[in-house]
Amino acid sequence: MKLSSSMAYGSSAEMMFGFARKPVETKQGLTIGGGYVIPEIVPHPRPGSEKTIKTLLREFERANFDALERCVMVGHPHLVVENEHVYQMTANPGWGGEIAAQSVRQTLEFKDKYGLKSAYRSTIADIRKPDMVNLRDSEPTSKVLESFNECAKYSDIISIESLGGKEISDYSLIRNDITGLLFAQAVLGGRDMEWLWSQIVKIAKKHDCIAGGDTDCAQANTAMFMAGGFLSKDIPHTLAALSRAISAGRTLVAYECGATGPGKDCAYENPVIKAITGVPISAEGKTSACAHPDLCGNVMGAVCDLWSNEAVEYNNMFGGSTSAVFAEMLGYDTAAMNSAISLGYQKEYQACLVNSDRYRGPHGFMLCPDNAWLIGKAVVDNNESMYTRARAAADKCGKLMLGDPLLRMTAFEKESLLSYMKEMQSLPDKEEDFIDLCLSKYGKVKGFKPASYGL
Amino acid sequence: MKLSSSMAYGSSAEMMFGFARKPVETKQGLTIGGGYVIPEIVPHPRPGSEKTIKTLLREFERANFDALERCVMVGHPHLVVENEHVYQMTANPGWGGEIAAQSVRQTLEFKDKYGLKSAYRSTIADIRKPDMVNLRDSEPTSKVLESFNECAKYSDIISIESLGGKEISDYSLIRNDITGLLFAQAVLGGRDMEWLWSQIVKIAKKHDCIAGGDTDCAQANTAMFMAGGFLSKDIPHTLAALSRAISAGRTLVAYECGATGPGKDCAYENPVIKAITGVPISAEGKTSACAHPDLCGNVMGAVCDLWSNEAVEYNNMFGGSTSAVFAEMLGYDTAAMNSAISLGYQKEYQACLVNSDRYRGPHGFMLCPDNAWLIGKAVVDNNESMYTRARAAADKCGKLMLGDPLLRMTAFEKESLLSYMKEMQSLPDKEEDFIDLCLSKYGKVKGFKPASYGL
Amino acid sequence: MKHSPNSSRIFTRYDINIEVARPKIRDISEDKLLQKVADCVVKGDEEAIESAVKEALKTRSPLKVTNEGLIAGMKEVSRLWDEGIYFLPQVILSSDTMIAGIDLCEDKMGKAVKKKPKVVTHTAEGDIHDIGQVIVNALLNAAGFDVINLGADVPVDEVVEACKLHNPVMLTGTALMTTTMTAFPKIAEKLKELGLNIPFVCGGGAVSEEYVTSFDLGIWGKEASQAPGMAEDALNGLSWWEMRTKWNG
Amino acid sequence: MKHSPNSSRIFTRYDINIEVARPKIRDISEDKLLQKVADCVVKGDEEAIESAVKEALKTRSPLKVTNEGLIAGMKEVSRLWDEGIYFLPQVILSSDTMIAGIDLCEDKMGKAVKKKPKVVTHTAEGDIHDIGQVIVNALLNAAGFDVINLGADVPVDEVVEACKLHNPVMLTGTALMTTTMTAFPKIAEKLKELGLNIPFVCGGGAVSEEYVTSFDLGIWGKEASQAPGMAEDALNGLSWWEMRTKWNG
Ligand code: B12
Ligand code: B12
Repeated sequence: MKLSSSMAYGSSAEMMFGFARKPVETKQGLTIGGGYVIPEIVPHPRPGSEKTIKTLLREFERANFDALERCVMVGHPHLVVENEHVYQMTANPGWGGEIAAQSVRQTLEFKDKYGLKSAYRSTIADIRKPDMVNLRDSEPTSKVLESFNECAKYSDIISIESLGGKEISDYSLIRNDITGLLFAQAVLGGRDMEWLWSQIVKIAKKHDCIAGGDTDCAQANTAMFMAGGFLSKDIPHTLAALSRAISAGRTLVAYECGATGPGKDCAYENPVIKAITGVPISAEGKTSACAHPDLCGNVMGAVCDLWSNEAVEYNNMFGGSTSAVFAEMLGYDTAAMNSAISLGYQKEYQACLVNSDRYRGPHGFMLCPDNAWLIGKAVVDNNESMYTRARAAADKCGKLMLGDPLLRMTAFEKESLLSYMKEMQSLPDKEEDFIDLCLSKYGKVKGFKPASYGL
Repeated sequence: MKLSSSMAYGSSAEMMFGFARKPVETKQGLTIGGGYVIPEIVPHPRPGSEKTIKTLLREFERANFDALERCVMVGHPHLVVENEHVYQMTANPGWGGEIAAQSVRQTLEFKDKYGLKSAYRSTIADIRKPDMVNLRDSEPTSKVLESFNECAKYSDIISIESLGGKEISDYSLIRNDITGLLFAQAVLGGRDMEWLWSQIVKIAKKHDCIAGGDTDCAQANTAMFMAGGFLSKDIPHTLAALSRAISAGRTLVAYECGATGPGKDCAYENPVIKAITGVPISAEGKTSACAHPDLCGNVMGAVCDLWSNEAVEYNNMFGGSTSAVFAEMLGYDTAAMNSAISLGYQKEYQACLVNSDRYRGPHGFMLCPDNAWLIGKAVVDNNESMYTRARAAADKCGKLMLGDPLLRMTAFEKESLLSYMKEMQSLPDKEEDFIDLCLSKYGKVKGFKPASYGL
Repeated sequence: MKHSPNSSRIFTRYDINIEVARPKIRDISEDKLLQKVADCVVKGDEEAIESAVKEALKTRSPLKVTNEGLIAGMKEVSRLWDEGIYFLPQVILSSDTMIAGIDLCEDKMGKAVKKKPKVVTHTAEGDIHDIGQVIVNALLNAAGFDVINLGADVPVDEVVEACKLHNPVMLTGTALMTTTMTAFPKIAEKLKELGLNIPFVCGGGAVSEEYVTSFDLGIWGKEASQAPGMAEDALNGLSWWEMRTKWNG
Repeated sequence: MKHSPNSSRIFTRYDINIEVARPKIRDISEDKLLQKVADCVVKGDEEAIESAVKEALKTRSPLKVTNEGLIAGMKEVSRLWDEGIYFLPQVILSSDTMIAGIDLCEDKMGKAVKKKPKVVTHTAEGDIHDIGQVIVNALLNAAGFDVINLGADVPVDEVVEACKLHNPVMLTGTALMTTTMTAFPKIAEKLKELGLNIPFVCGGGAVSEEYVTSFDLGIWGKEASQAPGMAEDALNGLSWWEMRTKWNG
């Protein structure tokens, strides 16, 4: 696999929500990244409904129907419906397939009856627990691949949030250990992605389905979630920001294997991915508050192509089910963006989104298009190995944060950041040497099996 | 009482979100309408919690705390917390008072501990059922006034959504009867408002509290809700739009009695009110999808000063309680608007909001600042009586809708609108004559008591 | 303010996409006088119905005017509503008109027209949101049922008493607030204690299928337009359980 | 892109508003060698602890090094965490360091240091979200409890078996998914059947106070930092009911 060596955009000024260098077309004729932003709704089944395929089918039938119907009620022109698998849907690959078949039927019904254009994404659950199974050779592994096969038969888009490296990142994250994160995300995660995604892309091709992409949920998202808001004392935001910079190189592997986007949203690395690859991306921000708080609610809209709520449990609100309510809100968010495009005000609108969060915290800062582009540039300029590009990205991210006096940090955040920077400097330059170092440092972490990564 | 005779703004081009001609200052120093938009969160207690004052106190304690805390977590600089009374809180005026006292204490704690600026609004429930009691002289009436007194002791702002005229508007709405709506909303509603609001304003003055304002929830909001989305067959959207135009004159009475704003949001008449009076307004749109769908999710932000979710039941989501989640989302909506102001892009941003919904349907259309201003102008230019100004507003609204070919209507909608216009033309010019006509036409409607309105 | 030249990515006017052709109202009777009566009903013309009915009653029996004019006209209205051509106010006005006409016929007969069995309707205790119920009433009336309308904010015991008194084929409840819908299981409980296994259709914004199907007798009503069909089922002897299986799930 | 000159209406940096003064770390022992041991713990310096402890053990008893160096250092860490000065990784690293030090002392003594009673911790069956549990483990360890860590995705019966075997003063459970937290009442039920009325503290993102207080034995844990205080209560003989009254409601 060749590591990316160039940027899709000459500068961040060329990047805009709704526009991707390499748009992707769905079966019903939605062009993702083709000049407009599309809402992506993700309902989650209620507890209990996972017990049988019958109850799950019914639950998703309602949740997806409500979202589609609400779009017709309020006049939203398009929608992507994403269903993330719960454990049972991947553990029984037929289940995920049946649900995909039903859901695609629903989207077609709305097309025929009202003219609503929509698409369906299946996100397979990564049920390979790295600390318990061999990622490449286990019962869960074959279930995951089988699930992709079943879902690709029907779905417009297939995706996963793969877990490679999680056993080490879990360990490192709560130990302030940037070396461990580099190893977990870039070296282990990257290798697992390569192994997995080359197969996913083949499956997608076979069924004429779109290989959407991955996101570093297990690591960068976990880091951001733990860094939390201004009251959390779990981990420094600066560490989480570096973890996100590192994740870009990992997630990039999906596209290097042939995935075309739209990428998945939850680890927020996608602005960097878009800068490098030009594929359309899904992003989430304020309207995913139903799933978790974040400090970059608006800026995440700056270059998105799909706009997602991450996940909302199917439940009733005064205004209808959560699935309907969040589809309506996402649709209005995108309607304003698409108005901006239509009026020629997209630059001004983007500036408002960016300025809302640029200095709210490290995440909002590094995800501004200009900074995201620069981090992407560090990735492609240091493409000797998955390790080197990740370290360069983290280093660039740290320098950017330290270099802008308007980005204020608490003493603790800043001190932590300085110590990560120092630690990174002390690391070997070559991937082989780094791997040797890490195998000896993390060899004894509970559940870590180098063989899972071909090491 | 003198009926308004002039506009606060020379034209709609002067109207902007965050800016009101007559800003209002709260105890903690928030300036509503003073150059920035503030989120207004409205959590609603769960079923069961209304049983005792103890459980209600606990429920609101949590819900309000979660919203305040979330603002601190994600960095939102300001918040208005509104609690709408459930029946029990007004029926036992001490309850509403105790809850107000506790809530204001909470806002102060967040001010002291973190520097978050917030304010608290109590909205008293109008428990006077027009078809069962004399609005001016009954046990429920004294409870309502007592509740105002109790809450004004603590709250920053007091409000109500008063019900005068509802018995006739309920009857008329489902009978396509524009005459009945004019009578119910303008003549009856207006008279009840005058009686009620002159007292509320006195109570507010006594306690140095802000008399916020009213909204025609019982009539214009009911109409819009029933007109629903594009699939509803309950009542024509054009009728609902006229009902909203009519409501402006009704709601205006609060300010004519001395209320200062911020007005309440749920009947969406506030853009017209702001055009006439210059008081700051609360508005709701896409982020109140939790309470009901609407066809004007973005345009409602165009001239708002507070941005509200109308009502969300307190429940858990993956990302925290609904109260926290919606406070976060509202706060991001307003952060983008405030960025626009700070960048000098507010006009462009406003244009994006307006263009999202201008031709989505009759409501979005008539609530665009230009149209809202013109409807307001019809109100002040025809101020001989509450009736004449309401009829003029409805007539103006109808003409605007018929006059803009870009506003498409179904044949049924258009036909209905033409018939309302014809009917309005046939009505008497003088209020006395109109009242005579209506007393004979609606005298026998179940529960209608002219004496309740001093007729 | 600048206006957007193209809105196709911003919103879609589905209402216009799905607009149905102009309502073609069917002829109801070959008898001119009865056709005129039916016409008034279909148009919801409460002012004209009096003369039309009086005219017809001169030469036709009250029963014939009722069945072949008024009720036949209302059947056409139901069809137009079911097909999405008529809107609610049209149904309400037609129903008002039909009732006015029937009053005249009953005067003439000196006794009440035989209706379908009774249905008791109410809005829950503490709840004044009765528009849903008003719609249900109109549609049941239009379908010929004898509607016992208890109104809004009706105490649990009053609902139970009304059921004892009228022994309806069906009971309906409407609640728009999560804090008031709790009256429904209480009513169902008391009815069961009395051995009155009346199908109890509960609807209204706050009320979910899960909630209603969690207590005996309960059947969830999503749309007011289902009410007549449900009442027909009850009339045909379906038990609450069979009705639930048919309408919910 | 234009940048906003003033952000005071856009966001507030509360983290900076409430930033506390530089941590003043207290001296722990007048004994230089023990102070050095404690220092390593406070700093979470796992590399330096070995030599510090070995040095101290030359002249001080293992018990003294443990109690007045390692555990005393960890107490200071708990204080810094409680006061919002220390962040989680600092606590984890200190806890790792303390454990490494205790291992050395135990080697020297030839037997285990006496700890506080046992607490069993687990993450629910089907759930691999164990970070919350990892934090709980670290804090309980830090407070001197004997933590029996069952790990993540632990079947109901395995949890019950571990309670039978270890008879802990407290059991904890973590669940992040609404679909997995249903294991908790099952565990509680089985424990009660066995007459094991162990306070069962349940926490994790999905888990609400209402849910946990709806079954016997259950006490809701909001923050991992409550775990040591709760374990102390259990150790002092508070029943699950008394603990629930104290910590929830
Ligand atoms: C109109 C309205 C009012 C009007 C009511 C006028 C009236 N005569 O009904 C007024 C202004 C008076 C009002 C008052 C209040 N309201 Co109100 N109101 C509404 C609103 C906007 C629309 C409700 C409505 O009429 N819908 C249209 C009808 C047709 O729908 P429906 O009844 O659900 O019926 C449909 C189906 O459910 C079904 N159906 C219904 N019944 C049946 C029965 C059968 C047999 C079948 C088959 C089907 C069926 O058929 C219909 C469709 O075909 C809702 C908003 C919302 N999101 O629901 C709030 C809402 C219901 N109100 C609310 C509140 C809080 C109040 C007040 C307490 C406000 C206050 N603080 O004073 C008071 C309550 C007073 C009281 N004690 O009841 C909340 C309730 C929150 C909660 N706890 O659940 C809501 C949800 C608003 C919100 N988002 O916060 N309200
Ligand atoms: C990190 C994370 C992951 C990581 C987990 C890594 C790990 N080792 O734990 C990975 C990526 C592996 C993951 C996987 C999945 N995840 Co996940 N994940 C999260 C995320 C982002 C953060 C969770 C977290 O670690 N929080 C930080 C810890 C510290 O919080 P905590 O455990 O709640 O603990 C705090 C308190 O609760 C308390 N506490 C906890 N336990 C105890 C015990 C005691 C005694 C006490 C006193 C206190 C206490 O103390 C802590 C604070 O001090 C959440 C998002 C969210 N909104 O929660 C989603 C989330 C939990 N995941 C979710 C989902 C759906 C999944 C997947 C199914 C995704 C998929 N489709 O594959 C899989 C699940 C696999 C499985 N079978 O478990 C959903 C769950 C939805 C639901 N049904 O409830 C969430 C809510 C995301 C979302 N918004 O949709 N996830």
